[in-house]
Amino acid sequence: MTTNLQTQPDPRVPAPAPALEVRSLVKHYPGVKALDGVDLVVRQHEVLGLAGENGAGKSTLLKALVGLVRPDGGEIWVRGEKVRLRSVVDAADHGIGMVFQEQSLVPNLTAAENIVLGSEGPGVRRGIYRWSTMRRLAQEQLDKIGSHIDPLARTDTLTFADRQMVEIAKVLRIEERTSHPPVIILDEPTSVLESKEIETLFTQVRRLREFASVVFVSHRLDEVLDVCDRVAVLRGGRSVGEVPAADAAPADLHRMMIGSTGSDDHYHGGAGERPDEASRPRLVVRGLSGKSFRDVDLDVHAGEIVGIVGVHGSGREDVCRALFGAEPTTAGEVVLDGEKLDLSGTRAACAAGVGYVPAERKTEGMVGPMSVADNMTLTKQQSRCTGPLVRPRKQATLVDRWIERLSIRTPHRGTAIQSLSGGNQQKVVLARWLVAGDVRLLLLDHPTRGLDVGARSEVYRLMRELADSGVATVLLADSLEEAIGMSDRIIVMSDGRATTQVAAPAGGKPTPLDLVKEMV
Amino acid sequence: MTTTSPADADREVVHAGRPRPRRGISLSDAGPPIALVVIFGVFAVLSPDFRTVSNVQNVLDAAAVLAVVTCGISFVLMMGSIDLSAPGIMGASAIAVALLVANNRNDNDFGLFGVAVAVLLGAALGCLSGLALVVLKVPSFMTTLGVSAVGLGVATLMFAGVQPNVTDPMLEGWAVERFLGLAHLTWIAVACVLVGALVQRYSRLGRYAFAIGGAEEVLGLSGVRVAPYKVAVFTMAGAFYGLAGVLVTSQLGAGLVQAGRGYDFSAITAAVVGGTLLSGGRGGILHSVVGVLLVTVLTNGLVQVGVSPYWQGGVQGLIVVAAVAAAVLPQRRRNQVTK
Amino acid sequence: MSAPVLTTPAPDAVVPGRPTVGQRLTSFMPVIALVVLLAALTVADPGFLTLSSLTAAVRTSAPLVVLAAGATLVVLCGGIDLSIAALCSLATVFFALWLPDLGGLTTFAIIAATGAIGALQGVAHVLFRIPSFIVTLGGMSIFSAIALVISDAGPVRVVDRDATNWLTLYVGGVVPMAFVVALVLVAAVSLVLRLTPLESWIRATGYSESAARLAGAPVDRVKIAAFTVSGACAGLAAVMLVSRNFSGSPTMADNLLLPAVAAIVVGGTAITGGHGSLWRSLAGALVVTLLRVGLPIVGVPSAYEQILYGAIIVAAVALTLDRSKVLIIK
Amino acid sequence: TEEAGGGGTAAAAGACDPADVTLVGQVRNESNPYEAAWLDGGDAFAEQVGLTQERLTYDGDSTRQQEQISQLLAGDTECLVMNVLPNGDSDTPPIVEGAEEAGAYLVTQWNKPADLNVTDYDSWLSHITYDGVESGKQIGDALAEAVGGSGGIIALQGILDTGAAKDRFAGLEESLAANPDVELLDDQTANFSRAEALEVTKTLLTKHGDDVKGIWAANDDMALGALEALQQAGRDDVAVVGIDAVPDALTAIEDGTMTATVSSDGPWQGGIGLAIGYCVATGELAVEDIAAEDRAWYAEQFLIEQDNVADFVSPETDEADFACDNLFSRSQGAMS
Ligand SMILES: Nc1ncnc2c1ncn2[C@@H]1O[C@H](COP(=O)(O)OP(=O)(O)OP(=O)(O)O)[C@@H](O)[C@H]1O
Ligand SMILES: Nc1ncnc2c1ncn2[C@@H]1O[C@H](COP(=O)(O)OP(=O)(O)OP(=O)(O)O)[C@@H](O)[C@H]1O
Ligand SMILES: O[C@@H]1[C@@H](O)[C@H](O)OC[C@H]1O
Ligand SMILES: [Mg+2]
Ligand SMILES: [Mg+2]
Repeated sequence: MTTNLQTQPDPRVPAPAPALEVRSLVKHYPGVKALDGVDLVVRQHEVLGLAGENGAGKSTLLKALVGLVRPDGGEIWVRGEKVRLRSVVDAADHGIGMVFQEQSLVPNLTAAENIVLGSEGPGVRRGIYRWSTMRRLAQEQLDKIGSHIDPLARTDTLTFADRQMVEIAKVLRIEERTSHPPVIILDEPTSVLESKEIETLFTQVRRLREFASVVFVSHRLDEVLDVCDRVAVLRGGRSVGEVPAADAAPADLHRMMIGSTGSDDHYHGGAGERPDEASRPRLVVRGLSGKSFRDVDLDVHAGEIVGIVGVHGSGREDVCRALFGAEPTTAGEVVLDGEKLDLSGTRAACAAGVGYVPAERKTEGMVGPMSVADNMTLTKQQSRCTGPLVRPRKQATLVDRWIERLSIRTPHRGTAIQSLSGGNQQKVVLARWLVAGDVRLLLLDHPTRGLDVGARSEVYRLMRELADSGVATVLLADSLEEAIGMSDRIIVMSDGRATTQVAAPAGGKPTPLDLVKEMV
Repeated sequence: MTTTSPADADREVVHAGRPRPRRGISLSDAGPPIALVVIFGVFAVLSPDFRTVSNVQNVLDAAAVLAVVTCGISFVLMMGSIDLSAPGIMGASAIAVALLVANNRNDNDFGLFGVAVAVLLGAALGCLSGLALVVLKVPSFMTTLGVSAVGLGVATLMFAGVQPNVTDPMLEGWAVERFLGLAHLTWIAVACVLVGALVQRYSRLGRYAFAIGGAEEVLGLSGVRVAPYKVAVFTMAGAFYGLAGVLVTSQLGAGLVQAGRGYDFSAITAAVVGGTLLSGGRGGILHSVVGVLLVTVLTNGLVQVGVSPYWQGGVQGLIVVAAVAAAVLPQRRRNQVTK
Repeated sequence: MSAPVLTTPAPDAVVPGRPTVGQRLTSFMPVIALVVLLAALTVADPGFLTLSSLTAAVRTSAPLVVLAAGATLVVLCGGIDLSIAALCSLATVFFALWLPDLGGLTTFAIIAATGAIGALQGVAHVLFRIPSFIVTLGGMSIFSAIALVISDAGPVRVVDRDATNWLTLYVGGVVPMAFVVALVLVAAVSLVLRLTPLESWIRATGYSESAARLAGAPVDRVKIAAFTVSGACAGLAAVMLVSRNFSGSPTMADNLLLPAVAAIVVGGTAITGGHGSLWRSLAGALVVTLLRVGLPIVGVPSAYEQILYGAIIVAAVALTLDRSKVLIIK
Repeated sequence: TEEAGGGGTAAAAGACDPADVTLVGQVRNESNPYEAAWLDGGDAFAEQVGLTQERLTYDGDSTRQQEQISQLLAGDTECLVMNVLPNGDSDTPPIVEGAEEAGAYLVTQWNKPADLNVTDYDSWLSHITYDGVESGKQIGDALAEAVGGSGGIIALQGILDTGAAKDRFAGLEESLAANPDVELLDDQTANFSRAEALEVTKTLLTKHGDDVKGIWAANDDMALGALEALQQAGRDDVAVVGIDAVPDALTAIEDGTMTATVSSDGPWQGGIGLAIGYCVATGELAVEDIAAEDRAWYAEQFLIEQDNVADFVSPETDEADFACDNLFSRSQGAMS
């Protein structure tokens, strides 16, 4: 047993061993030092925030803490004891559990099974399921977070947000497993939640502090400062410092993250020239109906960013997909630049100059095992071909240029996109529509999901510049603030209908409250 | 700030699209049973011979072996793996059981114990496929194909050129004696289906097999070691094939190396027609049983209505494709992945 | 419309990612497996490694190579084509029946016809969203039935051998023409894939169909094309079979289905799609052929031959499959 | 481009040292009693001349048979003797041509296209088969008699794509013409397989019920499958006939559960093909000296019924049958 006094903040109190301590942790991947000697202390009964750019090594560090990544060097101490974590079970036995950045539930099992998965306890006796016990165990967890979902519902029939709740309920089972205060790790749990759900989550996090330690990762720095006691910052696989949350501002954190002052200004509206409202809109949608939306009208002018807001299930996502030909429509007409838009498939949409960035990056946005270059040029063949032939040199030059322009962190253009950090993956997916320079209408579904502050500003700037160059953009934003900040005009959708339209010019932005009123 | 509210008077809520928490089975599972009923009905109308009680018994008896094989293969398919080992495993267990119960080749008379050994042999061969899959990391397509060849080789060795004929009255009786109009063998198959369905619903093995098909990587993240379950599923499947080999031997009164010929593809077809996805994570024993009945009804019905033997295979293929198409068409989505 | 100009900080140095020695080695594994097998057979029977024996083996392998190469495209797209063997049998019958009327054009007519039939299956697959396993399983029985009926359930003799004679020649006195054709086919298709966007479309479709579709890749057309090529290859393989059997028969190639799929997998192509190549299938087909003909010829008794065959194909795949590309082995 | 491969000159009469002769027997598989017995017969002959037989099986796979043959012919073919069971009619021509080109001595059995003439070749010494039309008719007649000259029967055909299946069925049709009161209720294929015959028979029994008085099967394996089906259906009033005289069928005839079969003598077939080749290879017999009617001939066959079954229960091959001057003693005449 060692007690590491030097990390204790208050030498007067005889300090208990930290819940978790990491010393000079190192992890290499081909071409990348994901962790380059990270030090980190998680005290008992605290909420520790972890901040850092995309690819700074946050997820890698956290995965090492739950035994999923085997570090190449360094030490992990749990409650004053040096440990080697070989598996998730190992980590759970030491009281460490994690909610992963990418959702990790088994879709075809019930919520209850997912919650107890791997530690069914009395729910399974001698290999035989006891469904009622299982259900009770799950219900106990769900009650903790005040979720009302049916524990016996199949997980894939739940909404995204409910699934996230199931994940949190699941990790809370750690409490049942260990007599010590557990350490619960949340890797970007809020990036897909609505503000109401985020509030619920935060209530939980604060409750957890009573008996556990929490490590919390988010790219929303205000959120991090709100819920955490202390924030540690990673940069390039190293710890670069920590601050008490109480006396830090987002800008301070940001400075630590990137090593210089950055701007975190969403409010670019009005930076460029305003589109001529009187001119004919680039995109005209009239009476568009589909499975989950009805009679949607929508105009988007060249150079305009139109945000669509709505709660889960408002149907806005499907409207976007329908405009891209990825969702069938039953009625309505769509005209792009005076020509009827062919909604029969994604090919036709691409050919007409429509681009789409889906929200589910991992399954729909990118082809994981393929290279950054191939992912980037998958759509716009003309950008890498001469006639029908691919010109590797042409492709390389082009891809490298965009890697540089968007500061995509990748060892090489030939690296498989799946080994990039989430934020960098997103930039590649966005770049896909830009390489040919012929997009007229861009449909962005949560384009900044999982992006760090810097990357997000870059994406904002990019969107704005695209708009200024005449691209019409439809934005389904990550948050109301983002929608308000980026959009020139906002459409509110609810229950499959576009109910309200709110102008949001620079200088005349609505408040989130204005929109919420319309959304419910 | 300007606000325009096109408040619709006849505002109705559009429900589709919003996912509804659901338990258990859904309407989309109804396709195969409907197809079964329709095909049964068509044959019943076309052929008076088809709709007799004795023919229905015949269909059920004829479905027995395929049902047992399909019980095994369903668990494998649920995991998203595939299993082509039935012919080899059935051949090996068929010869083994014929040589272990009273027969014309040797003096053995182990009765039920012999049956158990044959089933265990099947399980052992199945276990071999599973081990090769998880230890060597070779796709099940190949490990089971390899194990099938191994099983046929083992069977040929035991066969040694002389047909082992079964004289054991118990084993012969399974195919001949009837209870409530159905052969004992058919009741054995019914029992297998029940056991299979219970395993699927109430055992960790069954649920994990289902989960492995749904999201194998997630099980790992939850600290579940999937390898033992995969091996167990292949072992269980092997045991079912072993039993199926015994049943074929009981029906034919002799141990044949070819006892399992063709059962691999028929069982996969039956399972898929019943709504079990080859990509895993959907379907199950009861689905597969519907598929087994559908395929058997087709085979029987085409003979009953007098379709030329030349055309039977083709017509059956066409109907299977049409049945699957009819079942999946209503669930078709734009961005659906079909492998 | 011009792309926006961004002013962003310079990125980290981009280092070229060369394939490591290990990666290079895995891509040669199919060839290594082939050489090891050949060596083992030679040890078992030193007489096996003669020029004429090798010549016969590659000649024998040609139809299998062609069948496997075509079906590899479908597998790369994430599907499977179970109809190749039955279609090939049907094509042998067509060939024998059409030859008297079409003469020298028969070969082209056959390849066109089987290509069209393959395309039809592809269309059924993408249009009705029926799994390729089922479409082609149905196709298999339908083609068998048609072949049985039009041939009157028997072989159809090919008397005029001029149309297929060229396939029985030897290039440079040693390399069988049929194998040269198979090689050219593999090379040509691989080259077309490599030089055009087709390769990335096919891989994207195989790895992640929905991502490919949402990226605007012509997923449906790519799949139909893959089935078309697969069908056409079945036709070409049929011509090769006719050239060495002097007849067409409704069941002639039926037993080549599992060997062809085995060839694809033994080559290290992932049965789940995305990863693999036609070259791998070529090596795989040679391995499978050596097993089929080599084991009995070097004197392995029939029962042990099957056991060895089973063990060796599993071992071969254990060697050839690049597991870094296929994370979950089903 | 030119031809490669071991091409030798046509071997009219061989001059091989008996010890240098390679004997190869090739059948579908060893998991079928009849074919296993065939290979054993080949072994027995080989032993008789102090050699061993190379046993090849191709698992009923036509392409694999061709592949094995061409691989075999790529080796040393000078004193190679092959006794081959071609999988189907269409598999014979390439085997014949390959052997001719390589100068290997070949005897084929059962399957050959009718218009392919053995006498056009030098290396293809002989083709032996049983008269399928005759056997089909014989058992057809026996069946007609067993059902008392009138009543319904069902027929189980062999693999549709084989000469044996077609000839035998043609024989049944002749028999039916001669027995006008016997009605063919249904004919289905069970592919020479016991298991398939079981299923098909069950279905046909429910379809035609008590109208079925007899079952005609194109081979014994299917007849045995049909017997199982009858037993399971509790029917003991149906006569069953088959072809091949496999041991189980003979037992069934002894027991009276089966009516008739026709002898096909596997062990003899396995020996005789090698014997012909061996005699020519060693120069004891010249191809020119084989009479034209012995180049493609029907082997002697017998209808086996309960009264004569005892004579066939333990078939033995007589070494004398394989003497070079007695090779064709079982001929019943040239193939028509
Ligand atoms: N499996 C892997 N193989 C190769 N490189 C990897 C792998 N996992 C992570 N990396 C690399 O390690 C670095 C750190 O990635 P990590 O996922 O830890 O970042 P992060 O801080 O969580 O980023 P984000 O905020 O985008 O989630 C990145 O450069 C990434 O490309
Ligand atoms: N037809 C459908 N069947 C099943 N799930 C659907 C269907 N349509 C939409 N969904 C799912 O329902 C959820 C809500 O979809 P919707 O497009 O209505 O939400 P949204 O308003 O875009 O919400 P978000 O804030 O998450 O973007 C999504 O997870 C979507 O995948
Ligand atoms: O049963 C035998 C069958 O297998 C073969 O094809 O031809 C002869 C038959 O007697
Ligand atoms: Mg991360
Ligand atoms: Mg959404």
